[in-house]
Amino acid sequence: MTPEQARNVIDEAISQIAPDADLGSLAPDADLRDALELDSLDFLNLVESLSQRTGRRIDEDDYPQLATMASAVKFLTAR
Amino acid sequence: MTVRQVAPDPLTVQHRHELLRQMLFIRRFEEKCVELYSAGEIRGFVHLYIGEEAVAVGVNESLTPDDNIVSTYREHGHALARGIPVDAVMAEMYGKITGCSKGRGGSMHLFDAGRRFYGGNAIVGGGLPLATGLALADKMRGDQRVTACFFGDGAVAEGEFHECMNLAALWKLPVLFCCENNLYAMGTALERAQAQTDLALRAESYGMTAWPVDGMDVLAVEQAARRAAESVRAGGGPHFLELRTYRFRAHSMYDPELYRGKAEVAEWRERDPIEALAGRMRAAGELSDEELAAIGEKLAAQIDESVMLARAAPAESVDDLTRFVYSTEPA
Amino acid sequence: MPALGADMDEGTLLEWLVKPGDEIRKGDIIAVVDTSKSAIEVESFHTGTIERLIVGVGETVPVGTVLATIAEQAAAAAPAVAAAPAAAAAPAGPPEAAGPPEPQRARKRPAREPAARAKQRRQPVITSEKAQPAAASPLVRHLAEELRVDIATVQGTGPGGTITRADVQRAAIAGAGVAEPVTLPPQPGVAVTAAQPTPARPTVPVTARQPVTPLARRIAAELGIDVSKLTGSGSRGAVREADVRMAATARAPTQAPAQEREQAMRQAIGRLMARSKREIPHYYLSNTVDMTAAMDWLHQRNRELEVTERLVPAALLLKATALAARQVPQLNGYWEDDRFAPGDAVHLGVAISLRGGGLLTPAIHDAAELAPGELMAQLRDLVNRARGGRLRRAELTEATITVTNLGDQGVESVFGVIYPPQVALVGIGKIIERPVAVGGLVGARPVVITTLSADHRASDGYAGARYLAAVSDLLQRPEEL
Amino acid sequence: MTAQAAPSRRDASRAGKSGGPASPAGLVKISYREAMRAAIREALQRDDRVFLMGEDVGRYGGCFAVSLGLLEEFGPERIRDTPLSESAFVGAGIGAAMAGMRPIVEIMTVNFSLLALDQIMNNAATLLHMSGGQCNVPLVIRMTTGAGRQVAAQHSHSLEGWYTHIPGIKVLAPATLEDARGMLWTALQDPDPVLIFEHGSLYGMEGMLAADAGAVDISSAAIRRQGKDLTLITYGGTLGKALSAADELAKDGIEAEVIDLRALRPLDDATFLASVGKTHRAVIVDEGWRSGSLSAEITARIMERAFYDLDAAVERVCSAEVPMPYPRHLEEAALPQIGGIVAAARRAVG
Repeated sequence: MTPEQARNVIDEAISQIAPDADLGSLAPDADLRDALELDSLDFLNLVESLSQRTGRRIDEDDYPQLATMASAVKFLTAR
Repeated sequence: MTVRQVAPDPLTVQHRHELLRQMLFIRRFEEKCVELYSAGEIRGFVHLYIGEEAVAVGVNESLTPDDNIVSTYREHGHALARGIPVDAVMAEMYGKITGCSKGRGGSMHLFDAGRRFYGGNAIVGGGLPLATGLALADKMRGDQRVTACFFGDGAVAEGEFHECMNLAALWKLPVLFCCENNLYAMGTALERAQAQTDLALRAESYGMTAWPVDGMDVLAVEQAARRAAESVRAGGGPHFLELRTYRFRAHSMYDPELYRGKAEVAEWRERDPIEALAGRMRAAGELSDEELAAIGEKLAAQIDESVMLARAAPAESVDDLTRFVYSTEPA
Repeated sequence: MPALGADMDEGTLLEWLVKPGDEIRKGDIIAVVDTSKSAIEVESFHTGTIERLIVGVGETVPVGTVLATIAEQAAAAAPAVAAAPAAAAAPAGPPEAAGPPEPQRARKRPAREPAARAKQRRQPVITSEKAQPAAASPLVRHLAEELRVDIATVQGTGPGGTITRADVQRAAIAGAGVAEPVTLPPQPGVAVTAAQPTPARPTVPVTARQPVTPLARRIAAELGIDVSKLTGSGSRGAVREADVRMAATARAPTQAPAQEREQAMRQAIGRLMARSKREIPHYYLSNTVDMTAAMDWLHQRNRELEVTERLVPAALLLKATALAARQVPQLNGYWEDDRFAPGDAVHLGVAISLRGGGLLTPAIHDAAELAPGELMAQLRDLVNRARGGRLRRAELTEATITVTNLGDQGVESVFGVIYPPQVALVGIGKIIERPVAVGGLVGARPVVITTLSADHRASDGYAGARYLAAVSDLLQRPEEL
Repeated sequence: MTAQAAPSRRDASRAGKSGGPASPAGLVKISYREAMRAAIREALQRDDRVFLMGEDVGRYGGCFAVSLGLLEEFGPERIRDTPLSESAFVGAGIGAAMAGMRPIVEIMTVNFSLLALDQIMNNAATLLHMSGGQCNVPLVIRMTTGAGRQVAAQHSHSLEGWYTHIPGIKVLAPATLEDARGMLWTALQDPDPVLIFEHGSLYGMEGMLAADAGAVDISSAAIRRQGKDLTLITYGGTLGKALSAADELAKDGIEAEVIDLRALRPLDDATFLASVGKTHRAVIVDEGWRSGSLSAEITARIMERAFYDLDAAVERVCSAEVPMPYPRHLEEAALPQIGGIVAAARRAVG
């Protein structure tokens, strides 16, 4: 999976959970939860959506790597 | 022409004792019904047979267990003479599930398919077409069976009487029409309901053998019924017996009885069928007062026991309300 | 009193034919009873001697009442049955008009009760002992009844002292012997005439009710559409399914702008919070809870679970708060008309913030009964539906205690405002690492600050403290939640 | 009174050669009358307890020629002409059934059944219950019903609704060739009394029927035409008119689902309730008078159990509440017609 594809997958997942989120102005290293006001349930929905879209299992131990957009892209392309 | 019983006396003493016992049994049962009805323990409409016992007992002697009986709402005597256990009849009066109709029919709708007792019927004349049909089935299958159909003088005024007499005669059906002419259709005397009051004569006009019979003499009734039943069984077509009898009590439990005088009732009481037979047996040395008393006590005890059983018996569960509306419960 | 017919429920004793001490045999006639049909002789079913006559002549008593007692000699164990009438009816007293024969002739009539036979309420037979009642024709009796005049007090001026219409009218006007206040027409003094003007029927103000078909009503409820604002295209202008669906699709773009909706919600929350502060004497408690056991158990569980089944810490916290509410019922219920009404179960209100702003607190029913997994599923469903505007009315109104989980927004401790008429609000802060001394050794351990706002009218600090302690204790054994 | 051949009504089966023995798996052209006759003949052949009884069913061949030829084939013992004594011969049918026979009693028309109503209601329908389950009455009563032949008021009644009021009996309305051919045998196996109403206008209806057509079920309704916009519920003589109305509505793109009740008691309401759940609109066509009619009962059940599926009031097309007039133009005005059904459907669809 290329970084470009990863980015699209993440954008889609986020817009599904927070349709009003302004992805354009999101800094790559900004903490997703704070910037997008995601509570723990939103974040769980995000993880679920990402693992559905990529078909890969994401465990709780991987959560820290999804903290920012940049780290999330790296995580998805690394595997 | 009234059939008189003729000597020599072919019936054994033992048989006459049995006739007496059966009539007394019906009398005591009906008297107990009066008592229970007044106490409010049995309800609805109850029509008593007191005074007509000779008809039920006499006619039943002419039938076999395989013959059919269709009765009316004045049916306790017919049911007991036919052999339906007194416990089952009494339980039915109490509307209990141990009744011969599971408590659902009551006094006017006693049924016992096993004994081919195809019920009382609360519609005057309602049973005549059923009897005609039962006989039709037997005739079509060639079964040597007699269908005895009881009805009162009131039914003679119903269209169904005319239709069934004609149909039975037309198709020569094995029906023994037993008309219990007790002179009153509830409050209407026969002469105020029928232009022609000789009912046997009326019956003959349909082309069937018809005899008037002294309905207060059980031996006369038995003899006439035997001759008629044998002729019917032998394919002689339907026969009609006009059994001239009298009810000593009201049409049903109580009514003003303003339609008849007390003198008339007293006059007919003189010919009480039980006293008539008992008197003849006493005169012939066949019956002692002690024997009569003993029979009475035994019957009274049997009836009291049936009351106890009926009181204690369970009622049908309300959950079964819709059972037997159709043979198979609708899906 | 014997039952003498299927439709008889009472009878009047006309005559005793025996007196105490008389010897009687079964079948003897001992009395005469009057029914709605005729006078009938009463027969005894027992042989014995009359002890006492209980019911007197002229008395009307229900069927089954004991008329007299008989000392029995005969051993007959017949049930103690009241005397019963004999066969023939003796016409005692004035010959009765031939009452309608009891309709036993069941031709064309079902075996049940005879058809509605006019129940003639007959006058009791007049005998020497009873006082002569004032003679008044039924018409006059009727008028007296209508004008509420007590006929017994009216002086009859007719022939032989009979009471005439005029007598009754005079009594009504003069008010003499008027049984109760008569609402006569306003013009006093005007002769009371039979043809009173019937008061005009009040015309019910009929609002033009908008007809809506049942299907339309059902779908409108599901889509949260207010049908009263729609114009119907159906027959007689009825709102139909199509109208509702059109309004639903049209709602998104042209629906009231978000600010307007959010502003309306703001007002609603504001009013509620103001009332809470005004009426409820809040007291506040807080407690730090060691979450080590809970978090370890959670991580271990989540490792085995698919993402769709995974639990968030909130699930355990909510379950603990619900179980604790069951253990301390004074905090679970409502304060209404000055007294505390305990909730029938723990319906846990969960404060859910909406993305565009605003707050809803739907309830999870019987939260104490749910396993964490179920609670988690219901929580996710509730949150998704809350944010989609598809909550059911019942869910929004039946919470018995509410918990607010603002810790998610990074706040350490929350002292919330109680939602009337509830009597408690539980706050849950953020789970954070804190240096904690355990057995003398200090280590970094995950902790959370739980707070309680409670209504001092319904409970005291002691109950509140026991509640928070229960929450903490429950969280030390997560596997039992 | 003679039966006029009704205009040939569409029939679901395909074309085939007419009359005579059909090719084994093939179809045979047959009339409703002949289908019912074949059913009676089959029953008489297969079960010697079966016999036919009624006015002029033998030598005359049946008032509507249904039993033509059966007397010659089965003899006077099993094809019994009766005197004009409805109460006696219907009661005799009940008695014979109680004794174990399987009678088919033909009452010439529903109009004369009123003379036997006491036997049907107080004996046939009631004996089993009153006797605590001892007396079964395995009887079939057939009667012609309905109007449309200018025979005026006393010969034109549609009283199926009365009989559907009585617990203890079953009521059928065969409207197609399959049902005319197949309902009788199933009814004869039923231990309880079954009434079969044959609409007078159907006797002459012709169409194709499977040569080996046999017994059919007598407890469920049938969907004669699929549709999604409204549900047309009817039975017996008005099925043809309902199908024609559906054709006319289809021209305007309105797809009507036509339900033939087949069994009027017990009523298979599940089928029409499911249909109303889909179409949200119902029109009932019932030749009875509207007050207290079968259509009233169906409307009540829809209101009770499909209320929230209704997007329009239930419409009913019934006979005018008048004694049936003799002149043709008045009779047609009084009876439910295709135009009336279409208008009601348009009101429902709106």
